Amino acid sequence: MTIVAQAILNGIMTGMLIAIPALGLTAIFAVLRYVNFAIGAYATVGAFAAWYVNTRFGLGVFPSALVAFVAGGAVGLIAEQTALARLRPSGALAVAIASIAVNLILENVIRFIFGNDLQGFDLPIARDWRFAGLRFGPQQLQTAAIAIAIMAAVFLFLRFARFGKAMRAVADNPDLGRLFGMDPARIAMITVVLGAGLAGVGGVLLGLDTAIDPMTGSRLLLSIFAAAVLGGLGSIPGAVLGAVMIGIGEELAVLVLPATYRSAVGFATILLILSLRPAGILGERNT
Amino acid sequence: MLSYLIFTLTLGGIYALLALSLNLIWGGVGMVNLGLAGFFAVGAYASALVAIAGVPLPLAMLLACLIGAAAGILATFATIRLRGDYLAIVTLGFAEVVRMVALNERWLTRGSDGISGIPAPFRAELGVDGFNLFYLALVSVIVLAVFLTMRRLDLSPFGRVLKAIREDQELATFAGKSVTRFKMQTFALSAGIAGLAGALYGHFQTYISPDHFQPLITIYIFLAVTAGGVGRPVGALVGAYLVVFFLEATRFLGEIFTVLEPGQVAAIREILVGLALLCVLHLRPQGILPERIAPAPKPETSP
Amino acid sequence: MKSILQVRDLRRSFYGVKVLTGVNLDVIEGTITGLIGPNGAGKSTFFNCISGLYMPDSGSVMFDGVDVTRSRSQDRVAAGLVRTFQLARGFPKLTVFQHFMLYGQNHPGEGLLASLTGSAVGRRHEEELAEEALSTARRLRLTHVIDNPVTALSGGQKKLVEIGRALMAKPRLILLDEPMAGVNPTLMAEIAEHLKALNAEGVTICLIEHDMKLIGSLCDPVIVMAEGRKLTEGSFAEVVSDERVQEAYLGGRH
Amino acid sequence: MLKAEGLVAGYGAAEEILKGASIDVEAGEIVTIIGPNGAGKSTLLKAIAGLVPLKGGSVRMNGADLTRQDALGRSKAGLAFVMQEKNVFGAMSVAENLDIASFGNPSGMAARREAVYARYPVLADKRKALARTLSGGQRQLLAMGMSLMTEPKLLLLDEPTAGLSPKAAEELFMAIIELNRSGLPVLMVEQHALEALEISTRGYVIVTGRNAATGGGRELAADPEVRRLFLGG
Amino acid sequence: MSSFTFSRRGFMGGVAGLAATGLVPHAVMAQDGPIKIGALTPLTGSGGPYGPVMVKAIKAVAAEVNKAGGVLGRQIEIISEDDQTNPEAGVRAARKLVDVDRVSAILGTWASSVTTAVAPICWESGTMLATVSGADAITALPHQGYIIRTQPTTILQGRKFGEFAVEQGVKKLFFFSPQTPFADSQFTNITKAVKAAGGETKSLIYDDKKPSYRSEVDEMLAYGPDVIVLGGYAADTAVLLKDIFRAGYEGKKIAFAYSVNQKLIDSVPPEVVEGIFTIAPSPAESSSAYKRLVSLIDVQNPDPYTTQVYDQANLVIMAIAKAGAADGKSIRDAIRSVSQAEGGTVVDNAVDGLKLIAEGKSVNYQGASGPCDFTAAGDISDSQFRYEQVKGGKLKLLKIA
Repeated sequence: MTIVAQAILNGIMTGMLIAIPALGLTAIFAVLRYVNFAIGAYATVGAFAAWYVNTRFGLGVFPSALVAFVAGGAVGLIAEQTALARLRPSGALAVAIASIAVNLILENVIRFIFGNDLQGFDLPIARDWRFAGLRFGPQQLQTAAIAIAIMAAVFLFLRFARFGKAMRAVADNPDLGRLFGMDPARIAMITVVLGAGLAGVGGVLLGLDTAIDPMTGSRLLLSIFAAAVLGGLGSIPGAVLGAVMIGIGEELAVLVLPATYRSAVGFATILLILSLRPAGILGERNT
Repeated sequence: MLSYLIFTLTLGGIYALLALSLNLIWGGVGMVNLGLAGFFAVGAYASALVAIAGVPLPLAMLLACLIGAAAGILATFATIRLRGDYLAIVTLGFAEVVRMVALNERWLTRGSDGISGIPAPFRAELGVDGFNLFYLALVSVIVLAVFLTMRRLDLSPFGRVLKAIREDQELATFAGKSVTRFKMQTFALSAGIAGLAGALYGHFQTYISPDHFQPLITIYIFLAVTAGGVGRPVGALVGAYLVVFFLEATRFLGEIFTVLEPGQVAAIREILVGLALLCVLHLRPQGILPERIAPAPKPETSP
Repeated sequence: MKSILQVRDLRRSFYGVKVLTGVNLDVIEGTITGLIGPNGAGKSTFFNCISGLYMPDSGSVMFDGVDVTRSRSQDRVAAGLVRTFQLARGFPKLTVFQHFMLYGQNHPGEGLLASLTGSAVGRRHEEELAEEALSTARRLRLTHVIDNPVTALSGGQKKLVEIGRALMAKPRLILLDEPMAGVNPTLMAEIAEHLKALNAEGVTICLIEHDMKLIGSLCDPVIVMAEGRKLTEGSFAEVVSDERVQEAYLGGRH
Repeated sequence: MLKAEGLVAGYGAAEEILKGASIDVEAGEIVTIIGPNGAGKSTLLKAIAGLVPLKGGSVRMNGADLTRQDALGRSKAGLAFVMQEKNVFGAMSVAENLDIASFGNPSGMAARREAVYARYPVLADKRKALARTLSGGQRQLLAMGMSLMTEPKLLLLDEPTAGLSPKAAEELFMAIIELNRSGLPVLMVEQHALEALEISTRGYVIVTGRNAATGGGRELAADPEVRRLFLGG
Repeated sequence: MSSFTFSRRGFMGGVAGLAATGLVPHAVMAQDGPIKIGALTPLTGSGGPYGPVMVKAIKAVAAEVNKAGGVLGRQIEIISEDDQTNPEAGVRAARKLVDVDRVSAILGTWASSVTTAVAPICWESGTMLATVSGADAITALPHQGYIIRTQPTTILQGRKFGEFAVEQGVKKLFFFSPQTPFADSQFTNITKAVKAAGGETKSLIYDDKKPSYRSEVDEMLAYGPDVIVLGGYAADTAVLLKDIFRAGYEGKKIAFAYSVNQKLIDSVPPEVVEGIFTIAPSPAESSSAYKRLVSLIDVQNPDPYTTQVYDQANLVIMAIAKAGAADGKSIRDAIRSVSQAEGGTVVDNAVDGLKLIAEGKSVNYQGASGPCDFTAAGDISDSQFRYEQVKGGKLKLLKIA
């Protein structure tokens, strides 16, 4: 029983790590209606930016994460404006394919600048706490707390803030938004900054837990997608739910299956859920 | 240099088969298959394993086609209800699972060691150079045959239904078309072609391993089809050869950037691949040879 | 007075909202039956259930004596039950000609193998179908735009293409969903003539329409739906004088 | 108050749809534009609202030149456009729709929202409902209510009764008249030409992108030539 | 072999038209221009952390030799290609190196799959292939002597890991590894050594792309080992080590020196790696070659792959001098006479070796990665190992044995 409880706990922790970039992916999808494969590279950019200011200027976790948000957002915005935005009339697929190219380019720009070596944050590491036979990582708790705070902030922003509501409105109907004084191009830009920035923060949280290299984000791309799709692309709470479910599913699977098939379990989970609910758990349905 | 050219052309032919496969499923019914590398792998492993077990090569390649097609049918079953963007992600996952199985089921695939010593047709008889030339001819003939078949299909009533499904699948059912059947047949055929490409690749290289089938190859094929023109077989064909030549040409850039570290030159090469894809999408969104829709026949009696 | 479509106690809900609350109606072979009713009466959902886009929760649909309640859309089309859509929908990149060709039913050349081998039967059928498509285009006066993609057509032409491709399916019963929406009176009259001619050739027509003039001049009988079921049925004159119909649908001025 | 002259506009490289149409609206009027399909009626309305770029002509409102303003600028100048379809945010509640409609002008939002509820109590009852669950007529009311949130000086309606049953259409016409009586001029394009002209002070007939006829609403509705051409007898 | 050469010539003659278009100038120039050697390493992909330094080491050797006058009076040109840690790309790159550049040797292939894919091209074209890949199967290929491997076989490595664990007093050993071509064989050989000493073992193969391995670590804790062996590469090992630390594991850890290298040590908090033992093949004494390499490329604690390619470059260059010819076949035939000549003068670099060879003396190269003596199959015949331990963020040498 304890083993299962521990696995679920571990799953939630792992899920929190992919929830933030999944949130970014789903936010961009909600407004711009395309699947952004570059989200992996945005996460890597954020991680490297934060690492740079952390190791170079000794900034702590929170200011570093802020830098990551800005860096991820800025790179996302530049990529959107130079490479992706003009393709929107050609359809979501063209933009998605272009974002694969952007991912490849950004990953290699990082490689060009920083090389392939592993880089680690200059932050202390703590042993886990034990409670009722279960293991909790203070760092993971901190990560989870940051993740939950970000999710709540995003949720409240979209629900109550003027710009947040405008984002939802433009996601729903850009032409109508324009009539009421919303500039869809500007809203799209804000969304991209938010989404790519979140991916950047996700990259930092990941880097804190592990170590970073140019492929940090790309390696997790499939998990991020799985989470967002499972929850229903475009649904903010869905992304978080999907991430946690994938996390728990994978950790539980390790108990019964060879650990090498972990990713396959995530994949099987999304196939199963999608065959029952083709639009994901909290996805919008058209009919 | 000449044998390099022969090699590059042979590889271009194998890429062309993959591009034709992708074009059929993507340009045909509009399903985005990001798992191309997976079907490529299935064909390569199937043919290699049965050939090593003693099955004659033509039969082994045929089997690779069939097993690839079966994998395609399986994939369609699993994904038939999915929206386009979900399908893309699920097929991406499919390729990863194929790679994982190839990596971990050592009893079948020899795991990460890969399978070496795959029989190559007439290699002993022809010698290395003779074989390479023969194989180029073999691959080219197969590419030509598949291309002609794809073109015929593109212009046939079947192709017309595919295009209709691509444009609006719900409406196609109200035109009386069994969308599921058409999708399944198309996916099977497409996966079969990818499987054939895999078989040809395995027997050409005589060695395959899970590392061969990384997602990057799928990106190359998307680049090929996008550059050539989605929805037109000749576009896919031309695009594939262009991509291979482009990939090889970027090698010689290293000689220009001598001041850079080797890792940086490698990074620049991959950046160039990405930029090429972006340029094609921006400058020729329809590709070099855009899709054409055949006109109605003109009867002499028409006014 | 044989009914070609027989609908019994058809029910369908969406997210707990009952849209069809037990539809019982018959479409008599050889008629042009009008289907009217207020917005939200369930007319479009009814069409969607009849044509197989949605499966009903319960009830039955008999087409020409055969139970098609659970059949797939494409099988209903092949049996001669064809529908159109409210907003003229089309396959954007396909030409008018290809739209027409596509609606040919039971085309032996459409199979994968037939297309690969170029079977003689398939080719012959294709040629015959092409003849038919051209003559349909002539009939609807669309010959000059036959190689245009449908996205390049005017709204009226799209409506004509929609009717033309339904014809190509050799229908026994056509379900027309607001064929006159957004159509000007001149074209409306033209479409009405086409519908009458079709009906004279033996095709049964069932149409949803808000334009009372058209309903009055074209349809007999007229079925009125309200709140997810049939409210009443009769000649145009009968239904417009019905108080319940005026209350639910027509309002004061009619 | 609105003076649109010699408007030329179209989409992309194709032939222009508007070839010099002109429209005036005076304070307190209901003006209806009718014409055959493809005449450019909706394009004309969109060109006035700034949703289609102008290649010629001018748009003036109360003397101010709006020709060079985009949709946003014209909406700030008091032009409110209600699209024919997709004119509400379906995935948001009625209340959110009204709030977001005052995006460009948020001060005093709550008071205006209450005013809309008072005018259309059916919206007040459904304030928490998602807009896509509304009936066709309610949705049109919401769309008009959203326009009111921008405190418009002129309401542009594109086929407001399209797809509505005769009863719902009639109710909507009543709502338009009521709105007009409260001082808001209305310019609309209508497929139900006869009914629309009957409630209009004036009407314009547009054919192939140009003015073909103009006159009082009932006068046009009675004109045998207009009736024969556009009203189906 | 001779018929092969003949057919190639006939073939080339048959397409003289093509040659006239300028496609094959290299072949004509080959005798006078520089001697070309290919470096085929992973510069991108999952081997990316290793390849760039390897190329640096190879180029450093060439530069050193060129400065001293080259070999056979010719300069050495290193042509670097990226195998993208992907055999498909590796084969394309090798084709270019062999067919276009006409290199006489390819050095540095890292991933076993890349090496296996590239090997047939090499032996068929008569190109020497020196690799650092670990899979046992590689030297079992029918390579006709064209392959040498500087990485000791996993049988040997596994045994060394096992024996070292026994020295540390192991009772229960837990083996963590991703799916590599040598994971199985390594675990088998560790188990053999541990069982002989009365201990027991357990293994877990993990997916190397995950952000956390908490449940895997739980499985390890449930087993309760006193020694953990880590079989992964740097990226996944860094993740795993952090999770092991957090879980409060206090026992001993042993890892490959190529995964727990200075880069990894610098990239994680010091307490995470403190006390880890690393094992790498090594020269008999605290080698002068190793020191030379460090000063040459200015990298502290270069990982084993770097030391190995450094040796490969030195060996190939000396073999060329020894054979008096720069083709692959000559290198193949001469390489053991510079790597392990009986009674030869011990040298630790090619510059010195070339001088001795010019004087007609026989040499025995002792490199930065070990004595570099090869069996007939191409494997390292005997290797000593370098045992280090992380102390205070630095690798401290414990012993060489």
